[in-house]
Amino acid sequence: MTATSPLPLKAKDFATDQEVRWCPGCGDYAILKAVQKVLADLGVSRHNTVFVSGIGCSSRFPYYMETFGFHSIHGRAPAIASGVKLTNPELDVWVVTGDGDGLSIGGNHMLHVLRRNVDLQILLFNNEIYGLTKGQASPTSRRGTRSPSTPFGSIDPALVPALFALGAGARFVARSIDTAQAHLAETLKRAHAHRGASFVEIFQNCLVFNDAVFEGFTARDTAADTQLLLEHGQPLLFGAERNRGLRLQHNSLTLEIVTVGENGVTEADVLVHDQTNRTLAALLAGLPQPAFPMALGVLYDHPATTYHEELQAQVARESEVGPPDLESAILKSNTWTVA
Amino acid sequence: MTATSPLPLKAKDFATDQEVRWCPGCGDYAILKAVQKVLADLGVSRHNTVFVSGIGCSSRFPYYMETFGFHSIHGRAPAIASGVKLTNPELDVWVVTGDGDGLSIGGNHMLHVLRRNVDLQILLFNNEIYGLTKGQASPTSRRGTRSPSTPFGSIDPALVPALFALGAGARFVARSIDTAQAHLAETLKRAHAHRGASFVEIFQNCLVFNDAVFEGFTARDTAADTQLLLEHGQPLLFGAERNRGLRLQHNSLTLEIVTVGENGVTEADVLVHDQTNRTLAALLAGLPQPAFPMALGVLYDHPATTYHEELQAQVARESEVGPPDLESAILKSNTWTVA
Amino acid sequence: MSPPAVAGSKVRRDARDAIVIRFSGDSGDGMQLTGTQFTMEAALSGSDLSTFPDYPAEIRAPAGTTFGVSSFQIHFGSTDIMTPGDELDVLVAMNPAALTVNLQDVRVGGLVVVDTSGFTPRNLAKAGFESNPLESDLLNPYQVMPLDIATLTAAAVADFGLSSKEALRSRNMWALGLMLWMYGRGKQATVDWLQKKFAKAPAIAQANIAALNAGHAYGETAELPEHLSAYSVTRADLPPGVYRTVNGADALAFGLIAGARSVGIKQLFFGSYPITPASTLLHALANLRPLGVVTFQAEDEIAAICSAIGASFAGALGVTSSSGPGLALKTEAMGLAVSTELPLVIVNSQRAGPSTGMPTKAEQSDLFQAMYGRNGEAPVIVLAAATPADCFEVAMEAVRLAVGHMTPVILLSDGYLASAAEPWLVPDLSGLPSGSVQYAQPTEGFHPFKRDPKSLARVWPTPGTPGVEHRIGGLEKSYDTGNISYDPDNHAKMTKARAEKVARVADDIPLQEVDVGLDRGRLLLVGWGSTYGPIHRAVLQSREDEGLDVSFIHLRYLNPFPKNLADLLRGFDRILVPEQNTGQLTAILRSTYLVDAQVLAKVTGKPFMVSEIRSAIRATLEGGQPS
Amino acid sequence: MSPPAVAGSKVRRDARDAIVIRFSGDSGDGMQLTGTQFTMEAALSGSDLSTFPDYPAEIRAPAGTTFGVSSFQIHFGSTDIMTPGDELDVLVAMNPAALTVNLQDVRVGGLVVVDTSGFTPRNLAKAGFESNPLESDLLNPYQVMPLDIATLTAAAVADFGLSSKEALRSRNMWALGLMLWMYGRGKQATVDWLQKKFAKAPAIAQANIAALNAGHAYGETAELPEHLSAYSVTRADLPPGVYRTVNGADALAFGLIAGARSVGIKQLFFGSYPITPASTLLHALANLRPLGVVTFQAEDEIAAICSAIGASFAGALGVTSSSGPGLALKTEAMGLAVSTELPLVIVNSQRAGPSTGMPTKAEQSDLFQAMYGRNGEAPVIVLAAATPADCFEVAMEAVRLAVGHMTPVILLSDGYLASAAEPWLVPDLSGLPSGSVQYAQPTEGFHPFKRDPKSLARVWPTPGTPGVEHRIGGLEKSYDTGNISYDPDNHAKMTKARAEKVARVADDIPLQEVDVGLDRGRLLLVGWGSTYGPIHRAVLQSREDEGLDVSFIHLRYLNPFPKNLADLLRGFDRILVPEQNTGQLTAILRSTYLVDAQVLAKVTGKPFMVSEIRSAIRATLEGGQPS
Ligand SMILES: Cc1ncc(C[n+]2csc(CCOP(=O)(O)OP(=O)(O)O)c2C)c(N)n1
Ligand SMILES: Cc1ncc(C[n+]2csc(CCOP(=O)(O)OP(=O)(O)O)c2C)c(N)n1
Ligand code: SF4
Ligand code: SF4
Ligand SMILES: [Mg+2]
Ligand SMILES: [Mg+2]
Repeated sequence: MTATSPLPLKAKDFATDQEVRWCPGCGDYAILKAVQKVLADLGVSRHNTVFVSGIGCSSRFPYYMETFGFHSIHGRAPAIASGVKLTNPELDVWVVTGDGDGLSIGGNHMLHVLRRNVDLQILLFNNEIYGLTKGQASPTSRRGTRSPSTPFGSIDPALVPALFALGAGARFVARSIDTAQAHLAETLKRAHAHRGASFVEIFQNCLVFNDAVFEGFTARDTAADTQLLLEHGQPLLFGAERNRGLRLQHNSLTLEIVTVGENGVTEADVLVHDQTNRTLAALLAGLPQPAFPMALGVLYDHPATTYHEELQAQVARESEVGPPDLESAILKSNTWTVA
Repeated sequence: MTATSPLPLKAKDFATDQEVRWCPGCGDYAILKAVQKVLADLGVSRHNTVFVSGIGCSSRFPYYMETFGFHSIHGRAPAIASGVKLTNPELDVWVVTGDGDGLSIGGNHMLHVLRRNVDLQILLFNNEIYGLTKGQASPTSRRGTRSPSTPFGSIDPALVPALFALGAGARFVARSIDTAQAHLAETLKRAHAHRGASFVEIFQNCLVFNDAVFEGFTARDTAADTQLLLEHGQPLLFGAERNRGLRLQHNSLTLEIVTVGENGVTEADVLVHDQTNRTLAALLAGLPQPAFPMALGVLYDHPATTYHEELQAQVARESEVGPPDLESAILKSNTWTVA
Repeated sequence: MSPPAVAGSKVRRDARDAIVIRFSGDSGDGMQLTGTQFTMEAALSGSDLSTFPDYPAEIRAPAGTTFGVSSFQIHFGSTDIMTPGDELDVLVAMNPAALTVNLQDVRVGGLVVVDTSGFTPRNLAKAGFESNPLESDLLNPYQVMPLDIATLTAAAVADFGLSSKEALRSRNMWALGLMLWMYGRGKQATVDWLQKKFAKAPAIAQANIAALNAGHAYGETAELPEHLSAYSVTRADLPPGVYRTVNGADALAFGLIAGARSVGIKQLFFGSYPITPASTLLHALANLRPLGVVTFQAEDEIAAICSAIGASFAGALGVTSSSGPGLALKTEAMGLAVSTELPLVIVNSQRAGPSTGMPTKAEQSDLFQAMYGRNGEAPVIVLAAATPADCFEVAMEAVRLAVGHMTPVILLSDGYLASAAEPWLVPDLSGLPSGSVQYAQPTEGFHPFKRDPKSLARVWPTPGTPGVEHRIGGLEKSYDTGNISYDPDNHAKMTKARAEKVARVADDIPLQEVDVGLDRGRLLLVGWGSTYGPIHRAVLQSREDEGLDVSFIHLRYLNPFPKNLADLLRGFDRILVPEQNTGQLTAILRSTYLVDAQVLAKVTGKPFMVSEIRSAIRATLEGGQPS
Repeated sequence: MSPPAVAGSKVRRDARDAIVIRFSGDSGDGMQLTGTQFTMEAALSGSDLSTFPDYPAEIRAPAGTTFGVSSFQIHFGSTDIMTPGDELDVLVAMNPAALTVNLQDVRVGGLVVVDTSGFTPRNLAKAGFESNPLESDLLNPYQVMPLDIATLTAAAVADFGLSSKEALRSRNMWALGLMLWMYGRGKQATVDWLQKKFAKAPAIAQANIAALNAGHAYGETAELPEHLSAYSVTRADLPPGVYRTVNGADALAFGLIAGARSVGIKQLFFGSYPITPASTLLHALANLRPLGVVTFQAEDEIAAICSAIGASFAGALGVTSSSGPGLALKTEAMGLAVSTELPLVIVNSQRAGPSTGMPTKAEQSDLFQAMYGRNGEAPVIVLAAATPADCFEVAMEAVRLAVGHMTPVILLSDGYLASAAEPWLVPDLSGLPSGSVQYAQPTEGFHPFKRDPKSLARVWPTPGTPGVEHRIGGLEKSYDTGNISYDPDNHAKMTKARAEKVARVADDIPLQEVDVGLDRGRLLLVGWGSTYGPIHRAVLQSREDEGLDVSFIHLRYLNPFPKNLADLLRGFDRILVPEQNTGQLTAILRSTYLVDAQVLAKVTGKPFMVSEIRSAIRATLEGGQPS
């Protein structure tokens, strides 16, 4: 997973010669930029890096990365990426998927790749809509979303990707925003550093079919009040003056917003972020919107042995007891000789 | 959903003339018995009751129920059941599935049927193994399970069905045990009473391929210490003397076992079960085993409008604005007359 | 019919029988809208017509690129218009990329209208031009009308206080106005439509209308060269009645609802998952829910078909719809529907494959999948629609056969049919049959696989009906009781019953008619699906213009085939099957009837041209005796 | 060869060429074990053999029921044994249900050994007997040996302190002992096996051995009637070498590994999801992981094939395996493998369909699905294995072709092949080719769809190799650069290239040989897959015993066909295709070669009997000239 190229690569070295075919202004551009920069910063090599995607606007991503890439079929990227990683664990494998690709048709593969803890970076571009097929509601679309397939408003409740991932057993769950370049880059680096499946939800604006749907917490002028930027070991504070915080209501096991310095509240009352606590992660993932700020950054990071590590260890053990070669496997039992 | 038959039906009225084809001693028999009894107790009619299943030992269930039944294909029961329910919301629709059927191949449908909150009772017979295909490891098999497909032990972490269901947005999550007839019957009645998707995990012993895997908490002699029987509004107490309880560690947001009357612990320190609190439900669902008792009963019951209710309401609204009949829909636009 | 007078126009108009125009520009230039509005105006002025929208896979490809070109072709006139036209009489090119992509399709002497405003060095480079083609010989074979439409539009909308970007958006309306003038079509419908569409943004509505009017006025007043004068296009001789334009997706939606109504089923359950080009049917039906339709956008194609199967089990008419990759995912569940013998309509809007292929291009390459793409012996009925309007009838037929024979029906459409439009004589719905479906009632010896002795269709018992409680599933069941059975002979009997049931549908469908020509002769063309138009015209022209001995039959019923098909095929020396695949129907005809059918394959993702088929007819007839 | 002496036996033995025994009892009675051990002993004593295990779908069906009957048939002897045998010489029936299910298959005069202990009124009723058949005329046509095996066993194991239930479990070993004695086979291998298997429960091991010995001794010492005396079965005339018995699943596992090795691929990646009867391959490979195999039990069939595709992309040999319903789910991803032109082996262990069908019964009804079951034009190589041992070679061949031609290969097996066993002359692995696969290296003008000019196979660049970074996917790509392309002519060219690439595989496979008979004549039988044995025998016997003019070819290569197939087919007046489906290969031959091939269909879930095929041969030859 280290660069073998003689020169450290720059962000632009990760760009291909293919014309980028997203709508002008699409949030995907910003994410592409961030990823190329992150790879350069990490000093990885092109030939040991693989991007695997499904189908959707977001899933065109691999075409624009001068690495190995597989633009596969709708929803199946986690399964394909698993095959890649288990075949060659030296590779740095990234999955790029959308809210439809990764959570609608591909929900089951997402579930199981997280459960198995295959060492992949999974970037879910959540624009709460099906972009490529022209704007139908997706599983993350808010109830009431009007779309060509739901002209009178969608009626199903939206899935919360981070809650789903935690329920699936994910050991790394994070969130960022397409245009928040620094935060996004930092979050991607954290995902890369995590051994095992890293699930990163990136709020991505689809300006054609779902413009400004994240405006509530992405608008720059109100960001301080609407974003809760998580840092391990730091109190859960937000607001322009960083004086608003989250406090645990012990009896009801819920969080409430308090203001430090008001009603006798001190910073000690504010919950401290513990990225290894799944219960806290779930509370933060599920903070009701827009009453609470949107929790961004690393919600959960609690590594465990990865699937390929387990596999390698096991095969090493098996090799001591198993057949040494094909011949002896074949001749192991039920044999006789005809002279 | 009420009986229209002249006489109240008995449990045996829900049995078919088909020979039951499970292994003698399989936990499925006990569940069958409990379900037949519950239907009789509820006074429902046979003709308004439908059982839909996938494929697996458990999924043979519908053949033994003298109601309508659909033994479908592997993993797809939630989707088929959704079609049944949305076509005729008067029907009382039950889904029977296994840990492989419902959580491996069928995980995505399970996810979305829970998210949509389609009004079904979903019974997941969890025997932590693939029974019908002769004993391979399933997604709920514990790590290290030796099976024909994992002769050296499975290496993937087990999914916790209740945590998964909560992450999917389920509004009713419960657990019971095949042989715990009274508890199981009560739990099924609660599931039936809940409007919306009810997810019930039933620990079911597969005596051929995974015998006694639940013995840790199902053995009668130790049950008092190994089972935490949940009741809404009641403290989380267990033990033969009901003096052991769960207390919240506020700082770490985790649960610990305390003994009432020891070290100054009083019953007031013990957390009270609140079936409408998802965070608590997740904590209970994920109690580490065997250090903690197994939480049984209704973990979460927090109703919301169901999918068909939303649908019916919406169609009623649409009917006021939409085309009154096919003719006017066709002639709504782009027409001209040739004389 | 005499050419209609154009109110108030001083212009002398040459008469034409039919004209092919293609509007082409960037995806963002509104070409689909422009084409659709021209279609509407042409239809309202009494033309027969056929359209062909062609747009990129990208939602909004980068401006100015060749892959971002979006086009809309319309063929309109007096004669039986059955294809969007082989060659263009007029190309409207809004930028250099549109010019380079489309020029080859313009007939020599045809008209090329160019918006010169887009011919910047940057755009020229993007389109691959090294120098400005307007200044080269490239356009010599054509009549060229270079116009700075951007500036003309800007002037026309100057009063409405729009940003220059917004103002530019009306360029398409200016071009539309000019074309409407040139072919003597009205523009009121477009004015009305703009007013409705931009009701909430009156400035935009006004600007668009002004641009439209300006383009129209330009034609009327500018001193256009004599040879670029206006034309009149003869009215089509259409039977009287109420017409509308309809595309395949809308026609399918109406047909499915009409079909359910005419067999007496109250509810249509449509389970689907979006996919190009099938989604338009989902969209169409989603707007028709008050008419007894439940549309359910499932999590994937498998859940989509399974929800529809569940609905059919519960007594609704289950329908599902997708394109090739989605159909592939549904195959396991189709087998379940075959095994449980439930009615189900499966619509496949085919697109170019394999795999993701070219999602916005049409192909007929899923016929094999429809016929054979399931595990085990799992026969289903297969139908195909020939034209957008035909989608209505085929959809009704699919419903009738699915319910009448208790079996899945696959209805093959394609990306071309789904979005192409044609005038449709709205049928008198009161004249449709009004059947009433027979759900099973408790009877002596009831079991769920009791069959109608004639059709072999099984009974349809539905949950909610007391006394017909039963269990079904995908395991083999006893012919005599419906219970699970692993008996060897029973399996053979059931396999045969399922096959025979579908085979007997042949008794319930019309005999095959000869579409053009005689029922015996030297050469027969056999078609299916959306190739109807070009084959029909080609055969007609080959007979009329060249006097060739060639006939044409077009198959709506692909499984089972009409009973007289064998006889028809045997009446010809040679059989040629134009298909947008490499020979799928051809193979089926060969194996079924042991006739030496040969394929005329086209797998470019584009519809056949009439001329291609005519050449093939000639070549085949010159090719000597069949071997 | 002379009959082998049975050590220490005083019994005179009549000689026989071949014998068919079926062990049959409750699923819990251990019949599969009994049969497997008998097979082993027969093989060790030098017999050729063929087996047919047949068990219920239920894991443990309720005791005593007919649907719970589990059987194991073995045909062994000196002649070329190619089928499990049409008729039984011996039936060992452990309970009334086994008797009722199997009696019809015993030849008149055959021996029926019955454990009378199970003939209780309750069991008789469960088996559908109104009275005890042992006391009726039912068994008159047979020789009957009623034995209270339960009591005999109980006596034999009395010393080991087992519960009576445990003791009863050894009944099968008693019966096995008797049969081994009767046919002069050894029993040491079974003794060894029991000792190993029950190493942790010595009492059980001892009891089983005692039961085995007791059954054997019973034959030796009991005063059996003269006509039930022991037989000797001539040794088979097998070529010298090391043998083992092998079933299809094991042979496939070995063949895949050998295949990867012989093309020089280090890692085999096997992505699968359990399904009957395919799971046995997963189990076999899971035990061979130290040999460079990764077995990955995926969450479903789609993930299984996709993980294998990912592995192939990364340079491993991706393999996936399933049965019909699982194959149906894989079809979309197969299209991706076709489009990305990656090597992939897809094993399908066919079972009776449609849908779930009869999971434990074999059928050949997925040929259409293999050939045509994908969206778009998506050709793949299709191979079929003929016998359990042939699975080894076909698996190697599948790997060779997949890698050599960069394409998915579907290998058709079935439930019968997967579990049936036969003696296998273990090949000399050192004699296998040891190729070394060529992964692409950076070269001038490298692109991922650069093709070998001869085979049209594309290059195989793998992640980890600097300089060959590239992107692939399911969209259409340019023939010349590998980048996405929607160009119409390019799509036609690529469609053709993919088809041509598979067609050219015909240059890389052997010509078709005639298996039995001449290369021209009155009647040709064409077979494929597991029907090999019965067709081969039937044709041989028809020629030898009846002097009929009939030949036989058996196809391993179903797509593309061997180049000389057309010629071979044309050499015969009539063509008959025995298939365990309703005519799938028949249809393909008809459309490909326009020959009037006719199907001999069998869809009972049971293998063909030699006699059925012989009758069909006779009927066809008597049926006059072909039309
Ligand atoms: C099997 C299959 N089903 C459906 C589609 C059509 N399809 C392509 S992308 C897509 C959804 C895209 O949504 P998302 O994953 O959110 O990506 P976005 O375009 O929003 O980035 C769908 C339904 C397909 N290509 N294949
Ligand atoms: C498409 C498909 N894949 C695989 C199978 C094989 N199969 C049948 S049941 C089953 C798993 C059963 O496990 P579970 O759902 O836990 O049910 P149990 O038998 O344990 O009750 C599998 C893999 C199938 N029938 N269909
Ligand atoms: S449709 Fe939306 S998501 Fe897709 S490229 Fe355009 S802006 Fe981006
Ligand atoms: S295999 Fe297991 S789950 Fe299946 S019937 Fe037998 S005991 Fe029950
Ligand atoms: Mg999206
Ligand atoms: Mg299970």
